[in-house]
Amino acid sequence: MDILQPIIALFFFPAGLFVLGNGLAYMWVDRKLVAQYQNRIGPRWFQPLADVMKLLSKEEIIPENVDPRLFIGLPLLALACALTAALYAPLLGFQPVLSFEGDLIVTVYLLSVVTMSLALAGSNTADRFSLIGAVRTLTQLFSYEAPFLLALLGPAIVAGSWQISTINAFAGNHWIVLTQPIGFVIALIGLMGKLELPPFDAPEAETEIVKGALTEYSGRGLALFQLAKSVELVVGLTLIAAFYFGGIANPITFFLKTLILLLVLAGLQSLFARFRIEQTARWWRYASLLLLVQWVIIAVLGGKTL
Amino acid sequence: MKLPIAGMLRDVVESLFKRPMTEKYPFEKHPAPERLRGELMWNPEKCTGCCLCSKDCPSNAIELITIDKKAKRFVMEYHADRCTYCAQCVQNCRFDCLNMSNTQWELAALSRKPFTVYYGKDEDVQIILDKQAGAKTPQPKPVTT
Amino acid sequence: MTTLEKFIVPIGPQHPALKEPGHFEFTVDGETVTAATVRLGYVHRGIEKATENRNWTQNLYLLERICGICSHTHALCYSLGVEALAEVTAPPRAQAIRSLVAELERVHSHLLWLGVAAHEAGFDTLFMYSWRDRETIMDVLEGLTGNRVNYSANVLGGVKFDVDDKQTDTIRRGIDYLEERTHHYLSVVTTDNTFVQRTRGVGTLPREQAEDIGVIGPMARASGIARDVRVDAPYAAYAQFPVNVIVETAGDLEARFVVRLKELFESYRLIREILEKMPTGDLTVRMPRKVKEGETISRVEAPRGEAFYFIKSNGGEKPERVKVRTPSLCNFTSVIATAPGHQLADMPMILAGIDPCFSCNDRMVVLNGESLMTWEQLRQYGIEYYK
Amino acid sequence: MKAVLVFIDGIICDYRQREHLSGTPDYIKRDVILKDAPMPDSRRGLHELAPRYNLVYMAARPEEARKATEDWLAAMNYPQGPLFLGITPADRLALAPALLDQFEFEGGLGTHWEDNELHLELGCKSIILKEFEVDWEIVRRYLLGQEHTALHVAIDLLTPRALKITEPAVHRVDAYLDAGRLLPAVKSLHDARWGYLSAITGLDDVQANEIEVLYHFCNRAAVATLRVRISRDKAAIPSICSIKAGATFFERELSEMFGIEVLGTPNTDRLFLPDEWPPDVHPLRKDYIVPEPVEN
Repeated sequence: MDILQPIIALFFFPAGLFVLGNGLAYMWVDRKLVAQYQNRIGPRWFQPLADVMKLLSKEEIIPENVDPRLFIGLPLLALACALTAALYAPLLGFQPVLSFEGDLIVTVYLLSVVTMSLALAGSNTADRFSLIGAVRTLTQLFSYEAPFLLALLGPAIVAGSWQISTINAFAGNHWIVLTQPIGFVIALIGLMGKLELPPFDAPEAETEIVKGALTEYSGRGLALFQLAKSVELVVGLTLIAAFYFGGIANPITFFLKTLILLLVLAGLQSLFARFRIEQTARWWRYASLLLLVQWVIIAVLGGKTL
Repeated sequence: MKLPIAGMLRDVVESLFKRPMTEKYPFEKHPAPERLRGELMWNPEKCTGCCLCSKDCPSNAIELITIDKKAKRFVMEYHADRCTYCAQCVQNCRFDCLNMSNTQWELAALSRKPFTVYYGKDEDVQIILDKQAGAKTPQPKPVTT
Repeated sequence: MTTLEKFIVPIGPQHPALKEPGHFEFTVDGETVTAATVRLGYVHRGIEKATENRNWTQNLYLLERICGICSHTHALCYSLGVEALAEVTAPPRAQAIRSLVAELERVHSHLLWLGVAAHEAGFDTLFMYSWRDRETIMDVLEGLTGNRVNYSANVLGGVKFDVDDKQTDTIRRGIDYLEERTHHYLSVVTTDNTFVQRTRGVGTLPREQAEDIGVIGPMARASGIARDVRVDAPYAAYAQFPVNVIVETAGDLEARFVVRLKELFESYRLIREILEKMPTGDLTVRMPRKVKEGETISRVEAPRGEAFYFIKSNGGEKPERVKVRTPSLCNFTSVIATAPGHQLADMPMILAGIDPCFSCNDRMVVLNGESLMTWEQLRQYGIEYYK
Repeated sequence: MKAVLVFIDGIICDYRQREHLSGTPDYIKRDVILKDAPMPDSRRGLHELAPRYNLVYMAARPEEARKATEDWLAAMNYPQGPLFLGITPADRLALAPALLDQFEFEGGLGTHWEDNELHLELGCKSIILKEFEVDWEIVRRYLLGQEHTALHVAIDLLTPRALKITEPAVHRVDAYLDAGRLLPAVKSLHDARWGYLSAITGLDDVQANEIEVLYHFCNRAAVATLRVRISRDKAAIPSICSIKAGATFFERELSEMFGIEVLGTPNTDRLFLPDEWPPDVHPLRKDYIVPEPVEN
């Protein structure tokens, strides 16, 4: 039975099949919501799944002048990192499979590796759109990473721990969104930047550089990157809901809170025109500053008001 | 209400509670407007065989085949796949023999066969078909009028 | 940059930014564009040549198909030219209906453009909404003319159909709705900060430069040049229904948005006025099959600017020569001129800013009688080709 | 020399950018005024008037704005002339005796009925124009006479440079040239800022074994066409790109479609025809027969 437990945890729940399915379902919810906001129908429920299945069954074209090991390995790395990150997240409100003091930092950086491998995949190919996309992905990574991390550390500081499960438990009694609204907004927008959702989709702006770093990807590689993104979406939403939205105690609060966040996320996606990459970078400078201000306030009040 | 940012906020929020505008076309259809220019229809009763319709057809979609001019026996071979649906033939016809249907406009098909349509009396169409038999002519779809 | 190889970003002929096949090459230094070139002709159909083998009436429908968006413009421009050659004038009611359809088409085109330009800026919500509302005008045109794209409203010597009371009501209702929406869009594109930062001061074409290049249509009017054929040389019914020219002086993308959207109001006003004061009378006059020998120049203000036709007749049933100069060709130079110094991200916007219409420019196709290829052959061909 | 009174606001000056400041002191601040845009066509219009008339400017602005207004006029390169200021119509009407002392007026340009009163007082032609939408053709017609409408300007410009000038239709002038006369003719139109190059048409005349190239210039309703005939066998024509940069597309099209060598054109790459198209086949020549379409 000792062996069975980690196998289930890795392949079925919470990582593995469950989080993949959940990710695809949330991708669909996101697309459907954006469609609804734009007064159109949107895809049917199985569309993301069908896309992935179709891509998996297709021939993977490896372009010339690339390192084939990197080309094949990077999507795997991205998905592996995203799935590992899921092990640390309190999915469905259950205790995370892996947990230790400081796992918040590990999780955030695992999520960053997903983006890094995306950028590497782009710079690995000789395609011009991919190269520009890779440069933009990295630029965007550097600009949102700091504020996103700072925004997640805000609740960590008031909870007095850098362990996700502890913060989650602490947040169960405190709606940190009320005391740290700036942090919440920046965390949410940071997640959009991380996932390259509109309006922060300059790295894959289709009207300029087709699909950015992933232009040369087809078939399996593309499918794996998409899966990694959808897992990233679930993990990101879980973290924000756990930290800012009164914690996640059970499956009902999990779905309720993440879906409400998704509703807001989809709304934000449909309200703005795309930022140019240098505009994105500028935006995040202000975000970091605002967060530092909030930190000073928290430090001064010493978390007593909480 | 003018916001400096998110100018579409009202539309977006309202849409959340509205039905999507998208028409689910093959499942829900609304009737075509009266003037829609669909497939060409020919009424042989009044036709004098002047061929004005085929002369000005920009895409050579109309062939008027005379069997017996005196008896006013004509067959019209109409190529719906060449037709540009401009209705110049309708405009040209002085005897109101032609009109464009506003009901028959879903013309997609998997082969080219259904796009060649013969109009005329059954026996006349048969004569034409017999003439063309042997050659690789497509199976026609006779239309009785 | 001098020692490095030039880094060229191709946009088109197949690229998600341009759904039409034009090919642009932008040389970039980082994110900044330093040079631009254009290559057209991917869907050249040889229409000018083809006109020489068709009779006057057949050409009307051929030319109508030059452009899917301003089809009426081309048919109208050609009809007016041929009528001038034949010394025939269409009756006043026909002319009014021609202007009416032209204005409806302008509404359709500008709304379509608004969506495309918004999409290039990554503002898909505006894109979806403007195209949703564009359906209104498409339905109006379909109800009025019988087709959504190639209206085929003109015949030589007049128009095909009349406007009855029922049509009038439908058009009025559609226009009322669209006017309200256009006010909304105008406020969005001029106040929404995320959008304005993508348009204000971007792709600026100063008046002097615009005059040198000879840009036309809304491009010229956004750069402060009051150039509009409907006013300068009124055709159809524009003498009876005068147009107020909308001019903006900024010359940037925002000004192009404002000009086009304000032109919509002008079109709504014209449509209402035409419906109200529609002259009575016949719809057509008799047109000879053979057109007198001679030459004529016919100009019509398309939604994108002046369409220019030069028609020469040798007295026969077919034209000797029909020269078509479409508005986009005049405006492409401005893209090449304004692109350097801008961000790569601005390129789709600047391109969209001129409302390019590639099918307008391309009018020739190669027909080679090569046999069909099997899938295996095609694949082999592809491998060989790209080796 | 007689004088013309030019009202600045709304005729040559587009002050709408500062309209929202109306009533505040900023409204007439120097920096703000200097940001006003000149009205389209107004500079050309006034420069056309300047050789024939003294220009007297008038504006509905307070005395404090005099320096700024004068600077604006200079900065925008308008012809020189004295400036009179009066905020209300009554103020301006009161200036009439002083004006009449110095000048004899031929006409006045205004935008409102009150301007008309002033013009009556000055005893001159009153030309009331639509604010912000000035049609300078009207001004030309009344102050410069028929010979100065766009078409006649073109005829004047082209007559010394052409072999023959005809007016085939209303608003149209055709100038027949040979290849050597083309550039001077285009340059004269360009230097006079006469319209814009609208199109270049090629006409293949098999019987005469010549190709005729038509350069169409449009200026409002007027169309000036420069017609050059060149030999069909060794077709060559000088490029006008050095004068009209926008001609490059037209010239590329011309050389592809008619096989005319355009001498000195900056770019000879294919524009419309496919790369694999044979170089000596020119589809718009009459001897090119369109192949029958193959139906499969």
